[in-house]
Amino acid sequence: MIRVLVSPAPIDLADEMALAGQDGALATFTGMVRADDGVTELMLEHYPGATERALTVLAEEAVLRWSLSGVTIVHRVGPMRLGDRIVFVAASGAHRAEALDACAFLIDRLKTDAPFWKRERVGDHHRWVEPRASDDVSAEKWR
Amino acid sequence: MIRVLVSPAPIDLADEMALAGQDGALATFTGMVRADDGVTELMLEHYPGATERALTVLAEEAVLRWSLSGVTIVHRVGPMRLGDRIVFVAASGAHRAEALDACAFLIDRLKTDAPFWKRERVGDHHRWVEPRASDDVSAEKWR
Amino acid sequence: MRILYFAWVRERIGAAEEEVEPPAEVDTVAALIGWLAARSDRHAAALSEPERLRAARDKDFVPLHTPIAGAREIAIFPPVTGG
Amino acid sequence: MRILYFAWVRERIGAAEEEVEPPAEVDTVAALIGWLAARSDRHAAALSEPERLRAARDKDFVPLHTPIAGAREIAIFPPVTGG
Repeated sequence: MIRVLVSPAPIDLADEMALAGQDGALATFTGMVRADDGVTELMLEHYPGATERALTVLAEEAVLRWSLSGVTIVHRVGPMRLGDRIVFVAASGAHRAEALDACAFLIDRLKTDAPFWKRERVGDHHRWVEPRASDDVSAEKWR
Repeated sequence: MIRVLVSPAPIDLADEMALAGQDGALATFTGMVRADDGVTELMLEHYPGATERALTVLAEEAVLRWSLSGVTIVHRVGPMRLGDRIVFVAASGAHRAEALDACAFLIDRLKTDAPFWKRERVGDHHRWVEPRASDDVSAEKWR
Repeated sequence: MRILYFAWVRERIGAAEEEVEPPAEVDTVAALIGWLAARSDRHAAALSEPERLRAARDKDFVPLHTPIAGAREIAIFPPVTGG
Repeated sequence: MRILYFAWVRERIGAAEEEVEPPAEVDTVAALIGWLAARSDRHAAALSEPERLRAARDKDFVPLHTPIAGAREIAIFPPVTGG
């Protein structure tokens, strides 16, 4: 089962964990807004339609590469505050190594393959987050 | 912050996820009872005192190896039914690669380094689960 | 042809989308970016460094040398930073 | 000295623990297992294959050649299967 959701609503972890699967092994990753260098707010912009398509392609690739019973990708968009959850990915299956690898794959590739852009607010200013070379390296591992 | 809990109570994922950290990146692994070959019930035996000590040593090793703000290891003991959560581990920190690696380390090493024994019920019989060579291989990766 | 802009590309241009009809010699995404950059100072400010830009053709991510013939929608944006 | 048994070792012996006073020549965990195996048929059934057994000395996991002098508690059990 593949679940892909892009929404401005807060991510409910209890709901998502319950939906993500009951098949022996469940690996998850949650990304949250943190206070880097005085950041007080985060805005997530995305490309409606293309985002959902990119995330679905990613989930399908995980299902092809590993033996999984479920893949979840939930990404929040719009304004967020410190501590808010930005992204939740989960992979479930019969075996822990496959769930763990698939989970790392999902978040590494989501960082480079899905059309999201982060804008940080610091005091009265805002700035667009620069992509990090280390994200490309992490995504490249899986190609 | 290190949280180690060994208890017969069901594992509450929402509580554990909330306790596990709000520091940017949170990786978790959940193991559940699955219906292998007609298994209807699982009994988890452990070595009180030694178990908590082994899990604390493991959590401390993770904190030494990676830059983490939180490590959680919760393991249920006693009788369990299909779908029940057996174990929940979590690692949180500023960077996703460290959280993901630490989470995999925790569950791989827990499998070989903590005194738990699984007994399965199949129909009217029960059998002790045999250790798997693949678990030793996974744990060895981290040494 | 519908052009979409995202993130700082959108902010510098001051618009999220526009309809254009590029001439036939504008045949790739890269050529389209050069042609769009000439439309106004704001376009120039957003599009003058194509090496900082990425693109999608009808919602598929594509290299800048991709042909645009037949495309209904081209999106132009900075490298992504989600997750 | 307190001896603890777990899992199928406990089941075969029919007891979770016992107090014993092994003689001085029983100086390692391996020697202790051999000595305990001679106590009854049930002990023999549980302890006759030391290669299938693991041990802890005062709650620390140790190899079977570890000395037992000074130990208050020795636990004997099969390889672990948690997680």
